Amino acid sequence: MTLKIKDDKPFLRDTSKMLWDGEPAHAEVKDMSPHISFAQITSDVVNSLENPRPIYWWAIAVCVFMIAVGVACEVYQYRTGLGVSNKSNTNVWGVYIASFVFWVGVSHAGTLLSALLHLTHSDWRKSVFRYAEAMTTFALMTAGLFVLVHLGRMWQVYYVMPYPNERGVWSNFQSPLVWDMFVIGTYLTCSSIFLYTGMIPDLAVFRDNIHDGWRKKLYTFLAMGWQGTDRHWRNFRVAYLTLSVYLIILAVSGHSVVSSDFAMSQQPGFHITSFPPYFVVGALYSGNAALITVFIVLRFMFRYEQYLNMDVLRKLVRLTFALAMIWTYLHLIEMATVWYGHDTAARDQLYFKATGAYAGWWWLFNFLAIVCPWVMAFRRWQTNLPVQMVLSLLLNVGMWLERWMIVAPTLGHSHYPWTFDFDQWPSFVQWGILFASFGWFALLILIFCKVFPAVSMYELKELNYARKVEAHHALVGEPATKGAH
Amino acid sequence: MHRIFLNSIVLLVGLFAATASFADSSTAHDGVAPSAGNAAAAAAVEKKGFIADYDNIFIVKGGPEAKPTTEIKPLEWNWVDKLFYNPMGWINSFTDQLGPEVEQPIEFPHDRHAGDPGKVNPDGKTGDGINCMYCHTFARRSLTAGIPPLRKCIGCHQNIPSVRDTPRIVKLFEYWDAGKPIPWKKVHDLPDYVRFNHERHIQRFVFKQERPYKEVCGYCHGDVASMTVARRQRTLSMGFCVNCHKKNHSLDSTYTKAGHGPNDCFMCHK
Amino acid sequence: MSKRHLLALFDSFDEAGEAILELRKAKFKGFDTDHDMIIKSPIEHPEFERVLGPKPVHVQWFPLFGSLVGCTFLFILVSGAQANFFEQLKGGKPIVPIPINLVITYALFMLSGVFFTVLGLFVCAGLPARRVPLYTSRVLDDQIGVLVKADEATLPAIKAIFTKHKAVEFQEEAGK
Amino acid sequence: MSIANLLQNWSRYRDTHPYGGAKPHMGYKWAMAIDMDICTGCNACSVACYAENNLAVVGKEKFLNGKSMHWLRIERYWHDTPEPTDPLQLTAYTASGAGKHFPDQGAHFLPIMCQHCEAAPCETVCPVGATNHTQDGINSQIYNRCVGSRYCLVNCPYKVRYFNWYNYQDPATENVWPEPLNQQLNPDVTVRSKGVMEKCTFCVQRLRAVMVDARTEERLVREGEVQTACQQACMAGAISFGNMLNPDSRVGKQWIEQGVNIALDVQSKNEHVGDNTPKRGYRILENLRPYPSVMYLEQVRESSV
Repeated sequence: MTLKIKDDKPFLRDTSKMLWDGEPAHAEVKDMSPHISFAQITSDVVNSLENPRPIYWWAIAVCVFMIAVGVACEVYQYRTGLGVSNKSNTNVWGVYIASFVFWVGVSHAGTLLSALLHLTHSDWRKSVFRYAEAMTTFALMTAGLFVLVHLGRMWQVYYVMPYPNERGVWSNFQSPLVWDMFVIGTYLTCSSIFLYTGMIPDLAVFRDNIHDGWRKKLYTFLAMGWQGTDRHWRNFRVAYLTLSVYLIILAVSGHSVVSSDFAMSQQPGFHITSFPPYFVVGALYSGNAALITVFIVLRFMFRYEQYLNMDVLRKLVRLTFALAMIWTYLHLIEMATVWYGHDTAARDQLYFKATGAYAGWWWLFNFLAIVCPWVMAFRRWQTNLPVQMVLSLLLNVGMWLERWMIVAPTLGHSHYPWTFDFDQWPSFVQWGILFASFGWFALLILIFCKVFPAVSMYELKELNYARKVEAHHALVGEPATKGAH
Repeated sequence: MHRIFLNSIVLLVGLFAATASFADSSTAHDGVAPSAGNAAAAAAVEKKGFIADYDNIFIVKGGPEAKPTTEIKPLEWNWVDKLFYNPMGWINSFTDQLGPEVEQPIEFPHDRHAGDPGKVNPDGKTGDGINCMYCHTFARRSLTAGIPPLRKCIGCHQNIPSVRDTPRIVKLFEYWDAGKPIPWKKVHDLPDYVRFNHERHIQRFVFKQERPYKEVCGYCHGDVASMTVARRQRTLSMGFCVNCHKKNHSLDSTYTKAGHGPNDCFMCHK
Repeated sequence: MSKRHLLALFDSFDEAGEAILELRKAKFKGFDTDHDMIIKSPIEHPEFERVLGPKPVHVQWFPLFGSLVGCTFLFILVSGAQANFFEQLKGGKPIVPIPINLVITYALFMLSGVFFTVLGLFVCAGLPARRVPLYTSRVLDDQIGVLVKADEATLPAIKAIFTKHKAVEFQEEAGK
Repeated sequence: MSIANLLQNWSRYRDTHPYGGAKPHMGYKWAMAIDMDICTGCNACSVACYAENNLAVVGKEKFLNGKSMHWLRIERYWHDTPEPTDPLQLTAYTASGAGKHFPDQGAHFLPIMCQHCEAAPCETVCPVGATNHTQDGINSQIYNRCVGSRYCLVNCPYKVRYFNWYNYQDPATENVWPEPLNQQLNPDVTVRSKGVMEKCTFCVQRLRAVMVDARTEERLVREGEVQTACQQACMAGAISFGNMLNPDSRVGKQWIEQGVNIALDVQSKNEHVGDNTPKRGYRILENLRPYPSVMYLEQVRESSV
């Protein structure tokens, strides 16, 4: 690559120094440094397949242990009955459904970054969107597991699917759960396709750079003979754009339909009109917080400090803060409509949340999800890795509690006085399976990042080229024009 | 002398039991409170006379002479059902739907008893043309068709000395002398959680629509009159039931009630 | 006259673009720039569109077709299933509830659209593709490759143009 | 068949909502009326339901944990009306037992079971269509179709559905019917396994038995021909059950007498102020518009006499 920049010195890669210090806040760090060459991007990403830090293997071990705990709990629950999870006839849903909503929520950030910001030409997304998109797929897979775990007879889950059967019986298309099955299934399929399609050029690079082993065969198969010709790129651009448009609609409709599981029921506390936007924004919020967590982990684990850099983190944190504020507004609005509404049952329900058996958790969730994100408003904390790590985890705990507070106290205080006195504390089985879900999700992410390009090489090169053109124009003194599209 | 006396008493008891089992046909089901309605119901039963009396058991309505026998046809499939809505049922209709061969304690020759009198069976004998409901008496008035009690077999075979020494009849009398029921195996074993009602099907198709009983029973059980040991001929799956229930079985053109079978899950599953 | 392939590798997008422009202007006999020239690059570079001439993209018609056909098909199928499923008696609700079916139809609108988009990509871009005769992994790394197919006689002239525009490397197909 | 169904009038296969619309319930509309003035809260109905419908007796620990399986439960509400300021009403107030402590305090009993709503909230949300409305107005629950998503229970305003948290018939884990006790199980009713939802069926096994007989005899079921188990066990006769469309039926007469119309969510009887005849009939949570099929008759309080 001919760099039209005079001082073309190699970028310093003192990763140990960069690890936790971050870069000084005053430095004018761009989302992509023009000093990196195309070949270096390729070699960095290809090398990430081979030598992650040792902590990677420890993380894998921890994940496997977490999954083992959950599998043990699930086997116990499967053999004995759902009763061991300690739910009751009033509090029938509990942690599983809350976690289902949580994981579907986490999936939304990936779509926001990869699809919505792709349409708006937000170039800073280019280093983070690939693993975010992978998070979408894996979070949906985790959410799907919770559906199975939640069902009383999971071995007959295929009854929900409308397939031409011998019995002449169909699933009930009027049920929001069937809409869920349709929309979440579509979302999972489409996001996997989107992830794969976006990865084809990078898989071709892997195919060319790895010369033996099962990976060579895998990449050769998956790259589908991509050679980067003008015909490939031209059609790829349009197809990718179309896919991202579909994905945005799908993400919005996806969580709206999940919210209709609640909003379509007659249960006071569920039966709220503003649930769809509330859920969608809550999903983006918690998903972005999870994105920050994974950002920091991957940056360290796979030595992606140059690509997942502080400027990108700052933008990510600002985005999360904005979403948190929108979510706060919707949360307050939701309570206000109940407060000023005529539905006494719903109002009692709100009182119960704030003062009843779950009051402590409710206030904790309000603190974590509403007050904590304000830390993100301060510039000095925006690029502080330890602070952001802890904060993003806290926000995720808060948003998980939010889902749990939608499910558990609401069912514990219904229309009918008979339901009032039961408050069920989930047993170790529920907690064990929830614990395992994080291990399962993390394991999938870790394996993905080791096998597939966790950052998008070709988009990084485009960004890099644009920054080079900018730097060149800045040097030469010409007016800066847009380099890459 | 002693033996003949004893046997005649047994025959009398058997006949009485058989008659009594017809007489109490209008007994209300368990759990139903006795009420004034039941007497009226019984009277209505008498007046209608749709339950055959014992003398005319061989020529109950729906016997071979009632209407010309129509063929037992498989389900009719239209192309939409074949393509979209029940392709599996359609595919199953091609495959072998025979159930497993059930080994019975005594190889009961259905063809000898129920077969056509004019037709020679593989064993060289003709059938007797006995109505199915002569032995399976419960079919017309309860959920289950019922296996005849041992006394019913003895009741006839007591008086048929010509076959008294054949191995199967010897075995039959062994059970009788030991005072034990014959442990028949179930052939048409429906899936659990479903309760097929013989009564309504027999009442409607044999007694109301006056179809030949061979066609009605044979729709699900196959041509039992040509088998020795009965064997399941149809899948008897839910699709088999549902497809038939969707069809229109109007009694006649003036019959205004729904012509199809009940479409209510609670009818069979409860 | 037999045709042969030539692959020239460039370091700079600008140089490669100028080389292509000059090739188009030169108008060699038996060398159609619209069909016999393929650009290979590590990133998508829209500036090439200008020098390559009009190359229409048809991918977008696939999802349009797919979405419409998919959702119509599903709506009919679901409505038919509901009408056929006469065991289902929902208190007070119509057998074929239009607004509810629209929710499901909407999901299939997008699913079939996405499937057809990928199908369109594969059809239009010619994937999965075989390796073309001349290929180097560097075109996916950091170099721009211009692959031309021309008569043996014209190849030296084309090569001269490439050399003029600072092509760093050439690969030539062996003569037949 | 399917294309024809699409083109034909679909209402041929179903009833209009709610009861009383253009199409009758094929001759049947099963309904119930419970007179709480007669109810003594003796729990005999609940016990009879256990015996008839193979309900699992889960034991004290699970019961307190909210895993009870009683299809019919007697709810007890203490009389806690505030003390009247008018001294004239004080006598009646004291007599009712209000304001006193446990043994003397007046209690109200409310037997509650599945209300068999005409527009049941549980039906529309079941993903597999395991709960449906039958043509004779019963809310059916098909155990072998149920996958146990428990959405129906979430959407039930009365919370009268009960989930099988354990396999109560499994000798290995929860043996509710040990060896000789399994002989008392009702063969006409499925013994439910783990992971399915269950609820009151209006003793459908009894209903279907008499309906089959009646159909054979080409007539409708007569009043008094069938009783539910709870009705049968109620010594005071507080529960009346029957075919509402039958002009002879006690339950139909009671509904008309009390001015409760099954098709309305706000009863017109409440608007006729001038009417002096005391009307006690009401339905629980009528304002949510599930159109329940069970009417309750208010307890006559001494204070109001």
